[in-house]
Formats: sequence, C-alpha cells, structure tokens
Amino acid sequence: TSNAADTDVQTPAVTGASEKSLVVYCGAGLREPMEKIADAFKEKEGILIKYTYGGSAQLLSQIELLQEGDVYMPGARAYIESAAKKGFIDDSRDVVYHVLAIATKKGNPKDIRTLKDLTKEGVKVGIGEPEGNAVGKASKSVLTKNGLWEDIQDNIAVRSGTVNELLVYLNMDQVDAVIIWEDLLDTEKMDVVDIPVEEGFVKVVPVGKLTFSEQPDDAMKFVEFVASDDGKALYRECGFETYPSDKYENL
Amino acid sequence: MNNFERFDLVKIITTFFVLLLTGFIVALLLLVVTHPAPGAIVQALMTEEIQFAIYLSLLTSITSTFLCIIVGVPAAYALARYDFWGKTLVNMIVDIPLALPPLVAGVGLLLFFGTTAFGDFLESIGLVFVFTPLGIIIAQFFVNLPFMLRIMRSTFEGINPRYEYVAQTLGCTPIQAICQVVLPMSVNGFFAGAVITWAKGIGEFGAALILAGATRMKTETLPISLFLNMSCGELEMAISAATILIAISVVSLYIFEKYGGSAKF
Amino acid sequence: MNNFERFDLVKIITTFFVLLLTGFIVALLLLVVTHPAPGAIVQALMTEEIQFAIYLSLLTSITSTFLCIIVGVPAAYALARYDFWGKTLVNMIVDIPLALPPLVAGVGLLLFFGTTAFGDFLESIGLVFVFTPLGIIIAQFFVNLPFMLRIMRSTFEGINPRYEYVAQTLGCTPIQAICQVVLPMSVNGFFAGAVITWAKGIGEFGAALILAGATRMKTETLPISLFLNMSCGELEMAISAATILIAISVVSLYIFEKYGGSAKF
Amino acid sequence: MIQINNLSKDLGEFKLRDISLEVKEGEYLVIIGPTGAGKTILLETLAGIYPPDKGSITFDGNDITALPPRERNISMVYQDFMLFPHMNVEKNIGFGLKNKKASPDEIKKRVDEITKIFGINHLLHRYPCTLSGGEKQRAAICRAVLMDPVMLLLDEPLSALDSQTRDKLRIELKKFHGMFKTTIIHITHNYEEVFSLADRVALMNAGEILQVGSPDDLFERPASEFIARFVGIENIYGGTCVEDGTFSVQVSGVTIECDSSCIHKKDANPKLCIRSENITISKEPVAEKGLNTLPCEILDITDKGSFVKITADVGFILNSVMMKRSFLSEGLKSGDRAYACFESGSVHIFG
Amino acid sequence: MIQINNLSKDLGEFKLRDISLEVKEGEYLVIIGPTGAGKTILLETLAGIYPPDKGSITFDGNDITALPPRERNISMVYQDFMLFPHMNVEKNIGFGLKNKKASPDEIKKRVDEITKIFGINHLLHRYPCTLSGGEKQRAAICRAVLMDPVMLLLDEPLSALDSQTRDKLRIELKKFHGMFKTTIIHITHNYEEVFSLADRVALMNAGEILQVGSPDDLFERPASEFIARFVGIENIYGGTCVEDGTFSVQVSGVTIECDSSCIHKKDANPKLCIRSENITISKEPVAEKGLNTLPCEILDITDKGSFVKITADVGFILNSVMMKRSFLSEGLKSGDRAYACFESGSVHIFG
Ligand SMILES: Nc1ncnc2c1ncn2[C@@H]1O[C@H](COP(=O)(O)OP(=O)(O)OP(=O)(O)O)[C@@H](O)[C@H]1O
Ligand SMILES: Nc1ncnc2c1ncn2[C@@H]1O[C@H](COP(=O)(O)OP(=O)(O)OP(=O)(O)O)[C@@H](O)[C@H]1O
Ligand code: MOO
Ligand SMILES: [Mg+2]
Ligand SMILES: [Mg+2]
Repeated sequence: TSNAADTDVQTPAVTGASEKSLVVYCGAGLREPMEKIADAFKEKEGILIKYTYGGSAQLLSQIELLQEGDVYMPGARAYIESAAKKGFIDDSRDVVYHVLAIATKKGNPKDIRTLKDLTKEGVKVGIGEPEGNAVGKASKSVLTKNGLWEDIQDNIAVRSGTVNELLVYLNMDQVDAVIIWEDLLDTEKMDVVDIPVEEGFVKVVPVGKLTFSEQPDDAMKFVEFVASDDGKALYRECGFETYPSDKYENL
Repeated sequence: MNNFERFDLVKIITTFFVLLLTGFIVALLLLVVTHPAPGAIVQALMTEEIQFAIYLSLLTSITSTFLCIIVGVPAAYALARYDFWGKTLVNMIVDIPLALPPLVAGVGLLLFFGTTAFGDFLESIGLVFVFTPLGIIIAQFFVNLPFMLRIMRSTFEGINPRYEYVAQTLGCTPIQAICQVVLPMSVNGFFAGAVITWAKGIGEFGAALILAGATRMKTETLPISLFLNMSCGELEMAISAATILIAISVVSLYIFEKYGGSAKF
Repeated sequence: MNNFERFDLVKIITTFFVLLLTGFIVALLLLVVTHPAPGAIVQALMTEEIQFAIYLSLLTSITSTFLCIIVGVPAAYALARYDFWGKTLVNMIVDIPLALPPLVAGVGLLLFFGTTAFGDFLESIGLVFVFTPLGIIIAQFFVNLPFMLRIMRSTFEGINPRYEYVAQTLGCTPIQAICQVVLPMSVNGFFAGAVITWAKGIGEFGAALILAGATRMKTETLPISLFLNMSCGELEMAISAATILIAISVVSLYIFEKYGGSAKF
Repeated sequence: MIQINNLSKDLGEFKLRDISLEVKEGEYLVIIGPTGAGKTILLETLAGIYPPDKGSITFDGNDITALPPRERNISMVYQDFMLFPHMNVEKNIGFGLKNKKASPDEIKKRVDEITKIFGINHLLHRYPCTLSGGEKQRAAICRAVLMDPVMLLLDEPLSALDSQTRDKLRIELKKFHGMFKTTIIHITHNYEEVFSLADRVALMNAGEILQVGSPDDLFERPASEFIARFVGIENIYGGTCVEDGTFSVQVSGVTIECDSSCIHKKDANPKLCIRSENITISKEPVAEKGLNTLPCEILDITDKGSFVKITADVGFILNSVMMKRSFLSEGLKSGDRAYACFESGSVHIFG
Repeated sequence: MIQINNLSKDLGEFKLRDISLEVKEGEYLVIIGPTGAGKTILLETLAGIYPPDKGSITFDGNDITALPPRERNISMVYQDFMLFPHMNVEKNIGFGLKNKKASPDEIKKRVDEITKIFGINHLLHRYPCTLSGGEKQRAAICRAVLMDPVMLLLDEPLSALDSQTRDKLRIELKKFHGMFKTTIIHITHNYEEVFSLADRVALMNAGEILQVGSPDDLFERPASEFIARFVGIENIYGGTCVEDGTFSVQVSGVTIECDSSCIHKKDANPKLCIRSENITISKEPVAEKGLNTLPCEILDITDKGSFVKITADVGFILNSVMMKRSFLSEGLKSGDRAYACFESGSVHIFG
C-alpha cells in the first residue's frame, strides 16, 4: 500500500561519541546496495554509517539548511555538480549507472511496449517527482527528449517522492506502469519494458564528500570504499552496471 | 499582608506560565510571517503554483466541511437524542479519528479505496480517491469529522427536547420541529463546528499525503505545497504557504472561540 | 400510528448515519490491522528499527506529555481562576496550536530554534532541537499543549474556588489548598488530558518531520517510521507501525472517554 | 370531555401504570405529587409525545390515542417556558398558526388580540432572552392558547417565577380560565395554586394516580397515610376503638371524638390524622359540643414569623399551628399546662 | 468580640461599602438581604479570603485585618457543603487538625467526639457523594467546629435541604449554639431561621448594611420602605397628620390610631406600614381601647390552604392574613361588608 510523496529527511547532528560514525545522505533508490556497503565498511573500518534516504534534490536542500554531515550520494551527477557549485562538495567519485526502464504490472495487461505507449489513453503512469529526485528528473528528460512530456501529463497518476514508492504503487495496483531505475526491478512481481539506449537516458551516480565533514579522513575513506572494486562488486550483486562501462561508454 | 502576598505568589507563578506560553506562540508565528523578504510573499502569491494550492485547498476543505456537516449533523443528533444498544461503544468509535495519527488514517483510507472490492466499484463508477483531489477531500472528511460531530453532539445535548415537543404540539411534524426549532437554535455550535472543521481541513497533511500523494499542481494543497517546497529547497515558497495557513488558522480560531469557544470538541 | 412512524423515520435516518460512520471507521481499522500476513507484524516487531521507533516514540511522547503537564497545569489554573487584562486574547493565543497545521508549527519551531539568537544560545548550552529527538519532543509539546490546557482549564473552572477558601480557613496556605484539594479533585480531567496529550504526541508527524527530520534510527518515531518505510517500499514494516499506532490510539481514546469524555478540549 | 382509560407506558427506568382519569369540559384539574412521580410524562403522553403501550385516550368519545401531537389540538406550557430563543415574541406566539398555514394578516390580528388580553402587546418585537420571567410565561401561555386548544396542559407554569409575579400570574390564570372555560390540566408543587385554581386535584406517585377529588378532600380527608404526609399533615396516629359503633377512638389511651361519619367496630385499629391548623391551644378549656378539649403540656414553641408552631403533649404528641398574634395573646410558654382544642369534624380516619 | 469598622472592598462589578458591625461573643447574628447584596462576600472578607481595601476587623481588640485565613481561626460552612469529594467523612472532618499537625490519635479522638454529638459517627468511612443532604451538612459543620473557631460563619447552611431536614437541622443548630456558645454569623433567606435562631438580624443590600436589630425590630419596625417590602409587609401607605402631637395619621382620609410613640407634627407626611398578619377581619365591630376598627368591603379572598388572604377596602386597600378556620367561622365572603381590626401598636411609622 502506499504512497508518500517526497521523502523528507533531514539529518543527524552526529551523536555517539563512543563509536565513530558517518552521516550519509543517500538517494532512496540506492538503498539496497548501500545497506550492504555500510555493513562491509563497518566490518572493515569499524565506522558506523548512518543513512538519510530521500529524493536527491530534497537531500540537497537539507544539506543546505543544516550545513552538516559527511557524504552525499544522490541519484545523478547533476546534483553533485550543483552541490559542488554551492561549495558543499570538495571531492567525488563516479560509481555506477542508473538506467531508466518501464515496469508494468505482471502480464503487462495494458500492452505497453514502448515509451510512447505510456501516452495511450487509460494508462495510469507513476513517475518520480521531477524536481525532487533523480528518477523523476531523468524521466522528464527522457520524455521531453522523445517529445512525449506534454502528451503523458494526463496519464500521470502520481509523482512520488522517491523511486521506491513507485514500486509500492505498482504492486498495489494503483498505477499501470512506472518509470524507475532498471536496478530496482523485481521480475517476479512485474514485467519490464526496456527503453532502448538511444531513446533512453543513462545517469552516472557519483558519491561526494561534504565540505562540512568533521571527520574528513573517514568520510573520504568511505567515498573511496564505495567507488572501490569491493564496493562496486556489491553494487553488481544488486543488479547495477558499474562505472565505467563499455555499454554506456559514449554517454 | 502575609496571606495576600502568598496568594499573589500562586497568581504570579501561574500567570507567568501563561505569558511565557503566549509569548512563545506569538514569537513563532511572527518569525514565520516576517521571515520572507518584503514582497516575496506577494511574489509567491502570484505564482501559478501557490494560486493552484490556494484554490485546491479552498475547494477540498469547503467540500469536506460540507460532507462533515451532511454526515455529522444527523449523526450528532442521533447520538444526542436516542439511546440504543451499544451507544457507548459507538460514541467511542466515532471519536477514534481524533486520536488516530493522520498518517494511519491515510493508510487505512488507501487500503479501503485502493484494495477492496468496494473501492474497485467506486472506481468503476468514476469515483477515484487514490492520488486525486477526491482523496484529499475524503482524507479531510475522515480526520476532521469528529470535530463537527462532537461539537454538534454537545450542542444538541444542550437543547432541551421539550422545544421539539412544544413545536410538535404547535403543528410541526418531527422533521419540521428539527428544522424550524432545533437547527436554528444550534446555529452557534454549528458555525463553530463548521469553522474549526474547515480550518483543520485546510491544514490536513498526513492523511492526504498518504492517500492523495504529493503531486505538484495536482494534489498540491497549501500544506502539501509547504512540504514540497521545503523538500526542494524553495524556502520562500514554503513560508508563503505557511503564512497563508497561519492567517487562515488565526482567523478561524477567532471565529471559533467567539461562537463556540465553550463547546466541547 | 402516523406520528410514531414519522418520528421513527427521523430516528432511523439519523441512526443510519451513525452506523454508516461507525462501520466505515471500523472497516478502515480492520483493513490496516489485518493487512500484513499473519506473523509479519511479530517479525516487524522484532526488527531493531521498529523497536527503536517504539522506544523513541515512548520516550518522546512521555517526555512531551510531562512537559505539557508542567506548563499546562499552572497555565490552565491561571486562566481558570484569575482575570487579567487581555485574558480573552491570551485564551485565544494559547489555543492557536490547535488550529495551526502541524507543518506550519514545524516551520515556526525550525525558524525559532534554527535561526534566532535564542536558538543559538540553547545550542551553545547543548540543547539542540533541530534534527534531534529533542526536536520531536518540543514539536509534540507545542502541537499538543492546547489539549492539556483546555481540558485542565475546563476542569479547574468546574471546581468551585470555595473549596480552596474552605481549605484555607482550615489551615492551608494557598499552595497547600491547591495541592491538597484542587489537584486531587481534578484527577479525572488530569488523567484524561494526559492520556489524550500522550496519544496525540505518539501520533505527531507534521511538526516533528519538519523540525526533527525523518532520519532512520535517529529521529524515527512510529509515524516517521511509517512514513520512511512507505518511501522505501517496505509496506509490511509501515503497516506494522500503523498497527501499533492504532492499538495505542484506541486504548488511549477508551481511557480518555472513560475519564474525561465530557471534558471540553 | 377527555377520558383516559388504563393508560400505561414503560420508559425503561420509569413506568406510567394504568392511569384512568376523566377531565370534564371546562374543568380545571390540578395534579400534585412528589418529584419523579411521572406528572410531566403523563402530560406529555396526553399531548402525544410518547405513544402509550396500553390504554386509550378519547376526546368527546373519539379515540385520539394514535394521533400525532400536531393533530390533537392539545397545547402545552412548560415550567421553563420553552419559548424559541431565535424568534421574537410575535413569531413565537404566531408559530402554531403559521404551521396551520394561516395568512400573515390573520396571524397578526390574532396575535394582537391575545397579547392584548395578557398585557404583553408591547413586547411583540422583543426576543425571549430580554423578557422577565413573568413576561416569558405570559408569552408561552399566549402561544399555547392561540391554537384554540381543546385542552391546555400546564407543567408547573408558575414555579420558575418569583413569589410576587407568581401571585399575579395565578390570578390572571384564574381570570383567563373564567373567561374562556378552556379545559386545563395544571401540575404544581405549590398548594396555594391548588386551592385557588383547582376544581379537582389528582395526586400521583410512582406512575400511579392515588386520589382524585376536591382540594379539601385531599388536604383534609386524604385517602392514605402517604397522601396525608404528602399534603403536610403532621398529626397522624394509630388508634383503637374500645366500643362498637361509637364516634370515638383512643390514641395512647386518650379518647378522641370523631365525626358522625366515623363509626367503627370494636377492636378496629384505624389510622387517623388531624391538621395542625385545625388545632388551637388555649389557656382555658373550651366546652362546646363536637369539640375535643384535651389537657396538655406545651413542649416547644417555634416562632415562624407570623405563625407559631406549638408542640404539645396530650398523652401523645400533637402539633398545632396558630397565628402568632392569637397565640401570644394567650400568654403561654414552653412547659405550661394548657388545652388543645379541635372539632370532631377535623379528625379524619383512613385505611 | 468581633468588631468590623468601615470595611470596604471593591471587586470590580461589586463593592462592599463601609460596613461596620459588632458581634458579641457567643452571639448568634443572622444576615438577610436580597441576592447579590454581598452577604457571602462579607463573610468571605471576614474569613480572610479577600483583603479589604479599607477598614479593619478586630477580634477582642487585636487587629486581624491582615492575617491570612489559616491564622484567623474563623471557620466557614457554605450552602453547598464544600466537602472535599476525594476524602471520606473522617478525613474531611479531620482536615483542619491535620493541617495543624495534630497526631493521628488525637485527630481520631476529636473527630469521634464531634461526630457523636452530631450523630454522624456511623458515616466516618463514607464518601461525601454517598451522603444525604442533611448528613453532608452535619459533616460540614463538624469540620468547621472541630477547629474550635472563635467565630463560625454559616452561608445559607440550610438552603439546599428539603424542608423536613431543614427543620431538624435548624433545631440541632440551635442546640449546638446553646451548648457551645460559639459566636455565629448565619446568612439566610428563610425567615423561620431568623425567628428561631437569631439574637440579632442584620439586613444588607447593595454592599451596605441597612438595619441591625432584633428579629421583631426588623419585621415589625423596619427602618425604611425598602426593608418593609423586603420583610414581606404588604400594607404600606403614605399618611398625613392633621393635628399636632396626636397619635393618629390619616391615610386616604381614614384616620388610624398609632402607638403612643408615634407623635407627629401637623402636616408631616409619614410613611406607615401594617403587617397583614396583624389585621383581623370580623363581621362585627370590636370596640376596644387601642384597637383600630375600620368598616370595610371585602374585595377578594384567596384560599392558601391553611390560611386565607383577604383583600379589603377601608377607603384604601388593606391586606389581611388569617387562619382559614377562624375566617371561615365568620362566614364572610367576597363583597360583604365587615370590619378590619388592628391594634394601634401594629401601625409602624418610618421615614
Ligand atoms: N424520556 C424518558 N425516558 C425514561 N425515563 C424518563 C424520561 N423522562 C423522564 N423520565 C423519568 O421518569 C420519571 C418521572 O419523570 P417526570 O418528569 O414525569 O416526573 P415529575 O412527576 O414531572 O417530576 P417533577 O415534579 O420533578 O417535575 C423520572 O424518574 C424521570 O427520570
Ligand atoms: N470574586 C468576585 N469578584 C467580583 N464580583 C463578585 C465576586 N464574587 C461575587 N461577586 C459579585 O458580587 C455580588 C455579591 O455577591 P454575593 O455572593 O456576596 O451575594 P449574596 O448576597 O451572597 O447573594 P446570594 O443571596 O445570592 O448568595 C454579586 O453580584 C456577585 O456577582
Ligand atoms: O534515488 Mo532517487 O533520488 O529516489 O531517484
Ligand atoms: Mg415535571
Ligand atoms: Mg451568597
């Protein structure tokens, strides 16, 4: 069940002096692999990772409001860039790719084969909030690029706060199709319609160290770890394409 | 003067708490209202988004207040006038939304309209509640009905049924007696109830968020707008929405206290 | 039998509304409670996250209720017993949080503690409210204080000050008269007020979301947990939180109606 | 004529039991009884508010048991006036006619007429909350009377008024009844109203009617000890008859002469009562036929302002009430020996 | 002795004005007056609840004006009992001693003693809500009395009781006062309480004390027309004196003999009053010295149960109240010509 638009989320004013910990703002769509990475990192360095999940833009406004925390990992490079421009990020690494795909109900009852089919009458589509999270922004770009943005408006049932909520809506039968990250697909519960690379829109997901970090060394250690082969391996386990990849070389 | 000094001590201490509290509340409100640069609110008010939010807020809250009246007034009458088996329990159940966190109410509504056969039926006749302004209306209705209900119940309880008896001996049917005598007599309670229901409706967030989602320019009421703009870092816009909401609450509360401050709710 | 049939018609119609409403509310609650697979709730209860949320919810709501009592009881006494200049206005101002959308209260609190010199001062002595559990407590306190205040005010108003006079002629100081006579006499109202304040505190979402944020395992109370788990697609976990919240509200409301159902609030 | 036959109504905690009562056209019937006796409920059942479970109400032979209130043409006035607070006096009084779809002109004319009779013509545009108690009560009576009811039900119509206004309105009510001869049933707790208004009185208790009769019947000749106590008789005794067929009873060994109507069998144990007001205490014995003159000791004298209450021992305890003036002129005080005198006709024997 | 000197208190909407009053030790003073007169506020000011703005209160010469209530040793009992509902009777009564840090044993002993005197010893473990009105009132009095107060303030202590209990408790109060000789100030609206309890009566209106005196002073010899009306005198007239130094006045041309104390100057226009109870109506004229016997026409007779009120025209309207029995024995009816008789001593002239 459910919906909930925009995860808000704010952050930690780091606690637990007894135990070293880092505060990481993380795009909600990256939750699964990042939990694994946190476990691995804890094991390796003994540093606890505290995540604040949310839509990428929303996390950015929290960072701006709070001026604290250690690491920011949004769903796309554009956010890191605008954060860097505001002086919040002083170092970053590219980690994986986010690839858009369409997910439909099991059996694809509305017979959706292409992006254009999403504009067919009577198809209820869920997308991410274009100004709140990476998946929404990417969806909007793809649809605009293919000249479908205007046509799809009437079919958009909901714009969610995070990419994960779209899965809930799809599972709850409240929408017919959603545009989400390929890596989140669970083929047992839904059908996938790939968006051809040339129509599509692939985002590079970076991780950056925040300038306010009071443990810059530890923060940098974490950034390095995420971008390391060990980190990327954990991402691959969860179905991500890691950076760099030949597949998306020309993008 | 021992005694009177001591007595004053109680007065001074307790009055101090009152003033502290009053100061705190006033400070908060002023902080919000004065935060945007002068003119920024006017600018925000001119944006299509805030205008849409105002429009949608008014539309949904007025409709949901109307629904609360339609359902709440007869129900309150029954609860005030009749005894029936299980009345205590019913009285408690209809008050539940008062204690229920709005988010939970939202989840319940989502399950009710999204997953049940009844919800499907409503959808088939075109009444879609999930992710629609209709959902906002029903969320406001559900969460705020107890206000209308409790106020009207205590208003009706305060009206001697003998007014109705007299009206009946003077030629009224029971329904006429209600319309011509009881309802006009409860106009203050009714007004107070409607105003507070409306004000709470305009401010409703949790249940609407879950049931109707926070989709910009679609289910974006003022509180949702505040939330969306907060999460996207548009502080000026958020605070503009907050300012409008403050104005609405203060005025509504004033009217409420004037007409029914003593009503139980 | 014309008359009595017609009279019954009013009864039937209005009672129908009551039952419709009761059915709707019960259906919603049952839908939520029965939604998770059997055992899933127990499983969810075993997770560290839900346990943390329960712990934090209890901690914050009990603390904020305690604060509401400390501030609300003396303030209610002053409002019930003394006349002072501007009392009507003060009475209205202290009720404002009742009509104010919690999100707006959250914004106000955020500005108050985050941007003012006073907030900075508090921070310098270690009282950080923004994005901390302390913020949840203050949010719950601010939003729910009017409940405690209104209930206690009407309770105190219902106690003839002559009880205090008599106690004073029998050897009490004014403060002793309050402690030995007035407070024990208001125990029901007090209990009802504390319970409803606590229940509303546990369910508080909007103001806490803005002031304290929704940080997993840090400011994650039950409603925030519900919200976070919804955003992360963990429906079972979300509904488990909802189920716990339902249980808490229903029990609290029961206690409230039993001890103070007739109190104004 | 209104006839109530075996009327019963079960309201859960309270039951009307088998009420039978006849009210003649133009009669002024007063109902008295302790609180909670069901007086108000009886009136409301007559008005048609509660459908009876059993029994019937007929008006001039027509069964009206099942008619709704608005078709009965019975009007009711409550103690607390029940004027509609959102209507001015004129609208309140015209309310019934308006429901009968009378034309505004006619309503105006009739309201004018009736309010002139009751002297509240100048109040037509005022709202009930601005009226004094007496004015409210007059308006309520006008409103009820304007319907030309076949019966007017008054539920403690004067109780909420201060004593001066009460006196004035009681006189007006009497006048009004004299003028229009409306059948009236009037509930009261005030005995003055009984004596000055009632053609007959009915006494109710616990949902039953215990006695119906003239005011003197109830107050001087109550049918039972309960009624005697209720109407304020303090001197109630158990007696014995020592001889067959005499007009006398013994109470604690003291012989009391009764009225000729009180013949008793030997060894019967009748209960008897004497109103305190019918007993005089005097210094000297008064020998007169038909007068009991019992020597007594004065135990206590309570000054009640205009009256005194004297408690005396004549072998048993006897209470007497006298005008302070008359008693003081006797110059008696507590502990003195004196004589208690009362007529044989004042001794009432029941059950 | 308690002395109240020029006590004033401004409470916003209400003012106590310049109250001076002396209460002797052991005296029973009753205060009467219309609602809102400030009677309760006066008692509360004596008890120390409101600090006065002006004036002083001295007890046996010691100024206690500034003492807090708990140090005055003045106890108060209110009409609505004010028993603490969360304590049982024993705790309620012992409350004052407990505040004085008496030992539990002593409290128990003293509570036992006092409750035995008032006959509520068997109720010690009950809670106030389970008591009858009379029992509550007794408990409240015990609680006040247990403090051995130098003065006991009773604010309508019997008003909330039914008439039987009221009578019983009034007698108990009298007995109690006889036993302990506590100084008592007692507020009431009930004239019986005045006559049976008061050593002296004070009448208050609008924050002022208008008259202080014996009950007969106030009821027979009121100091002003306002007081006369308040104590229920209906016959109040303006008269004129035709001759200097006589004991007579003319009212509407009819000459009335007054008491020897009422000498007036010619052309003075005194107001006079006569209590209805002091006037008898009889068929035959009664010629007696010091008795006014005025021929009259009977206008109206109101049956009040035991008494009748007769309105007669003697040239002006005169009301008389008589025992029903005595009046009926005269066989008079409305419209008859008769004689109104009253003693010259019953004519009171004021102003
Ligand atoms: N609608 C009702 N349903 C059930 N019981 C009722 C109802 N109305 C009144 N009663 C009860 O019936 C009893 C009789 O009430 P009623 O008002 O007729 O007494 P009453 O004789 O008029 O007394 P009073 O002299 O105090 O007016 C009371 O015990 C009352 O509580
Ligand atoms: N604390 C107060 N502050 C201001 N005015 C008060 C206060 N208490 C009472 N009053 C007003 O003072 C006036 C006198 O009140 P008080 O209770 O003394 O009258 P009372 O003579 O005892 O009347 P009653 O016979 O009805 O008891 C009333 O008009 C009342 O409204
Ligand atoms: O990871 Mo996102 O920012 O919810 O698409
Ligand atoms: Mg009644
Ligand atoms: Mg008083």
